Amino acid sequence: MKFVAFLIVSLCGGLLLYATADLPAWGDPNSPASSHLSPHYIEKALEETDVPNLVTAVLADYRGYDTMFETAVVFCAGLACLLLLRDYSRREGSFYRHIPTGVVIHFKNNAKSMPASREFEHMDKEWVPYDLIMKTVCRILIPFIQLYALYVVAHGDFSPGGGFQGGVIFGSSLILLAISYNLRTVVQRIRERALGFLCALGILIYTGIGVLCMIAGGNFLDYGKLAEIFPVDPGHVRALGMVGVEIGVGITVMAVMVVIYVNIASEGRHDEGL
Amino acid sequence: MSDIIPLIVAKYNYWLYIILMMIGLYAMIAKNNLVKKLVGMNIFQTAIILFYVSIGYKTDATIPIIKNAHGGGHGHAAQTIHAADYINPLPHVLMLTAIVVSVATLGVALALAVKVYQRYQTLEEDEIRMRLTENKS
Amino acid sequence: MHWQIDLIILTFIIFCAVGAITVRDLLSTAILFGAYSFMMCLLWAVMGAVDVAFTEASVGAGVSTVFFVAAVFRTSRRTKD
Amino acid sequence: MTGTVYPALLIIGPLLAAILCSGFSWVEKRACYPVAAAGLLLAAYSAFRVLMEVLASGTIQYRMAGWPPPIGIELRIDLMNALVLMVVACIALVNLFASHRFVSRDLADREGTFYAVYLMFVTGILGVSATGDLFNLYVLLEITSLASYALIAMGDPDRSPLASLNYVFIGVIGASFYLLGVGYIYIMTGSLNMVDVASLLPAIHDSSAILIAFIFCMIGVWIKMALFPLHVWLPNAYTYAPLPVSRVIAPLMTKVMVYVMIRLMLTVFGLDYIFEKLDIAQAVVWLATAAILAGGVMALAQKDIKKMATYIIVSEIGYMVGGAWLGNKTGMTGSILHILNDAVMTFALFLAAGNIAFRLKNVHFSSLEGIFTKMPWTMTGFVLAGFSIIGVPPTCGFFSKWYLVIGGIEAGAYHFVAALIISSLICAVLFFRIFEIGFFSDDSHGHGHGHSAGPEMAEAPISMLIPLGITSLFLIGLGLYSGVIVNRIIHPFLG
Repeated sequence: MKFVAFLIVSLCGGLLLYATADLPAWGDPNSPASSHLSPHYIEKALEETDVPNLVTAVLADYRGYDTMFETAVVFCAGLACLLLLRDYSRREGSFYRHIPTGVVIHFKNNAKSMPASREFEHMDKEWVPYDLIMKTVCRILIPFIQLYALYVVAHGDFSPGGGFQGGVIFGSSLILLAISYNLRTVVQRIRERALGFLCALGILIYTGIGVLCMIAGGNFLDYGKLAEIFPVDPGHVRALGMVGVEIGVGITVMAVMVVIYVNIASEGRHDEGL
Repeated sequence: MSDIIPLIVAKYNYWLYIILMMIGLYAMIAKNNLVKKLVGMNIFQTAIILFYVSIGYKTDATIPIIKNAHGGGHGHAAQTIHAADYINPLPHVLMLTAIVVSVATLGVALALAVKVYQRYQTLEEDEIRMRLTENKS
Repeated sequence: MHWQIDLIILTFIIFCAVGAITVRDLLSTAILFGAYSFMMCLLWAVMGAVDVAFTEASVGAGVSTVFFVAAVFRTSRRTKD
Repeated sequence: MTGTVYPALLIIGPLLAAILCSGFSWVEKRACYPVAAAGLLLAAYSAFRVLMEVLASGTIQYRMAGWPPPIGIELRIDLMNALVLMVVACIALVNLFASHRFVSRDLADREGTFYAVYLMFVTGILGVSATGDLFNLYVLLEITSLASYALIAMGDPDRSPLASLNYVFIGVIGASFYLLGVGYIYIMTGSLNMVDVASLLPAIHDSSAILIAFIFCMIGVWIKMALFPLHVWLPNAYTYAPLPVSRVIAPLMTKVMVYVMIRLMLTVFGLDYIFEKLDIAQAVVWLATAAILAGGVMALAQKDIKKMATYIIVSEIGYMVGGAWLGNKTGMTGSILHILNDAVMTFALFLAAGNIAFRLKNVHFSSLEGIFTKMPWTMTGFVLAGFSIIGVPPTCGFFSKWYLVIGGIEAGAYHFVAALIISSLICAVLFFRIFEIGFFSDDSHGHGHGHSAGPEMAEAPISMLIPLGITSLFLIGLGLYSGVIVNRIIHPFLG
């Protein structure tokens, strides 16, 4: 196997090296890639869409159709994880710790459970949460991470960032919560059903904006036509459409990242895990 | 020989991406462990992303965000933008998509790997194959 | 673009990539993969692809690594190669 | 420009239905199936309207976001796309109806999510067939693959996750190779739109980068369509998938990849480049010949209808690739016609297998004894599908094979013609073996019982028989009207 792999890899490498000779020099401003389409994007994007971040302008407007399917890929991945791993059977037994004394009680029967009280704490079998310092630091940090994520989404038009990055950062703040506390904390804060709705909501916003453009008489995702429905400045309407789309992307990505994490870390049981 | 060295220097990013791609592809084909294969898969995809990002690079150009777009009152109406001043944004857009696709694929693949582990209690391909033949006989 | 910085990052990238696929512990693989992604993100930032670098920093070095760690936690750290 | 809206509705319909399905799966599970059906009905209706419009007024270009083609993304639907879209939308719809019973029996707790992923698969595959942009094709391909990874792993709990994971590795290599090829095209031309690229390429035909771009695109697509030496992922993935899934993935995924290959050959690189500049057509036809024979021989070794059918697919891929690379119009006609016919006949075969599996729980040859008396209607469909795959005249399989054979003779590729004929014989052996088991090896004690109780009828439920009936009618209908399809659609397309 190793030899076959080596052969295939060298063959691919050789072919690619052979082609390298004909590629334009690196960083050449007159290469076809830099002189055919991209001047239009660079010179006209600000005028046509009123968005200074060219990447966002191309991503959400000129190639908005691609981005919609990119969101759909993420959405599909979330659904796939749910479909593959979600396990509705319940795990046997549960552990409780008596906080003042540190005694651990093990219930082997699922039917019985400790009545809710402040003295007993539901405990994971495999994952023991980290200490106080970790918890406190993360507790202080998480709101700022989330604020930053919102900033990244909202400011995607003017600076690097946008829906994907913001969504991923927001999702990772929740994942951080799961790691520093435990998985149950996250699952209690944001229910599975809510996550499922959020997954669908984000891409629904994206597609919905596209369909609204069609209802307004334009082509799919032609944000310019939204000015006919909403009372907004026609010069700036494309930028607003992009913000709306980015929010949709952010919601879906955030929810899907948490769904994937929770399902992998708990093998789909949503009870305990890393 | 003397004309090969400038060739290498002028295109060393392309060379690097080919090396990374070969590492990734080799790991995907030859490694025995499923998680290692997934790491190889991601290295492979990042190598391709590196290639695309290299396409977009222009010497003496800045990042693709228009300077002073809304600053200084209504400055941008009069401001003329030269294509040579900014890096080509299109490959960046394509690669944002590719990164997101790769993380989505990674999520699904890891879910599958966990499922495989639940069934066979191992991540090594040869051991899984052994279990399969044991089951048959 | 400074070729010295470039060269250092490139060397790190190759080392991390080779390390990630040869080390005999899956948790180390995951962490080395995170380092690899982060180096890659630096390289792209140097090359002016800020958006791509930002995405890679949050997706590749952040979430992907966490997914790997979570999967390794749920499966095993053992590997033969 | 606001022309027709149907090209957009074609994609949005299933996508919106998928979103709604996944939303409804959390509140009202029973709503998912009607929503999915509505989405696919919309898609099928739009595909029909698109086909009519293309026939009436030529190629449709739909500008996404309103930007003109090389800058924005366009959907470009000509006669070949329209045909493929129609087939895809119809098969997806019919399969949804046929799968309802199965899904509510075996996957009751995750019905909504299943439909949502299924719809995402259909969205992806419709998008792949409609798009006119190289990179967009990659994104949609990944949606399709991602959905199919998940769907395949829902099958046999022992084997399917592993089969699916192997499919992930190989699928990612294929998609990445395609992406690499597109990267080389982009670096040399600066464009991603297929028509624009086609207009820019002739100037740089001699460049080695374009050659590599072509090779990598082709290898990527071949991996995804499972051409012979690259087919290793296909049999396991399709065999261990649940039946409602394998019977939609098996006909559609591979055929749409053949469509992508023909699209790349005809629209992007151009026949001049492929057949005059490059000297690899002969080699590819030999590869296709090997694929046909290898698929047939491996199918002979199987003892299970599903696994046998997967190897038949490997063999059929050889037909289509070989036809496209013969380098003449007849071969290409046969190849395009075979996309259509093979999709329908593979679908019919898997539908029949699905009905059998629904009753018998497996499709192993040994459990098929006396199946003709147990499930007469299902077996009628099975026989028709078998005849079509063998290439018996009134069914559609005969006509595309006819074009392929003529094309092979015109091109002087006698080895390809010989392989086609041998493969037909192998298929005849395969199917008559099953007919024999099902018809004649009615064991004797069963006969003794037969007098008292009568042969036991255990036909599949009517909701699964009707789709099979419709598909079988199509097998004959497509055969009878193949002249019309060729004259009205394929020949005008090839010009």
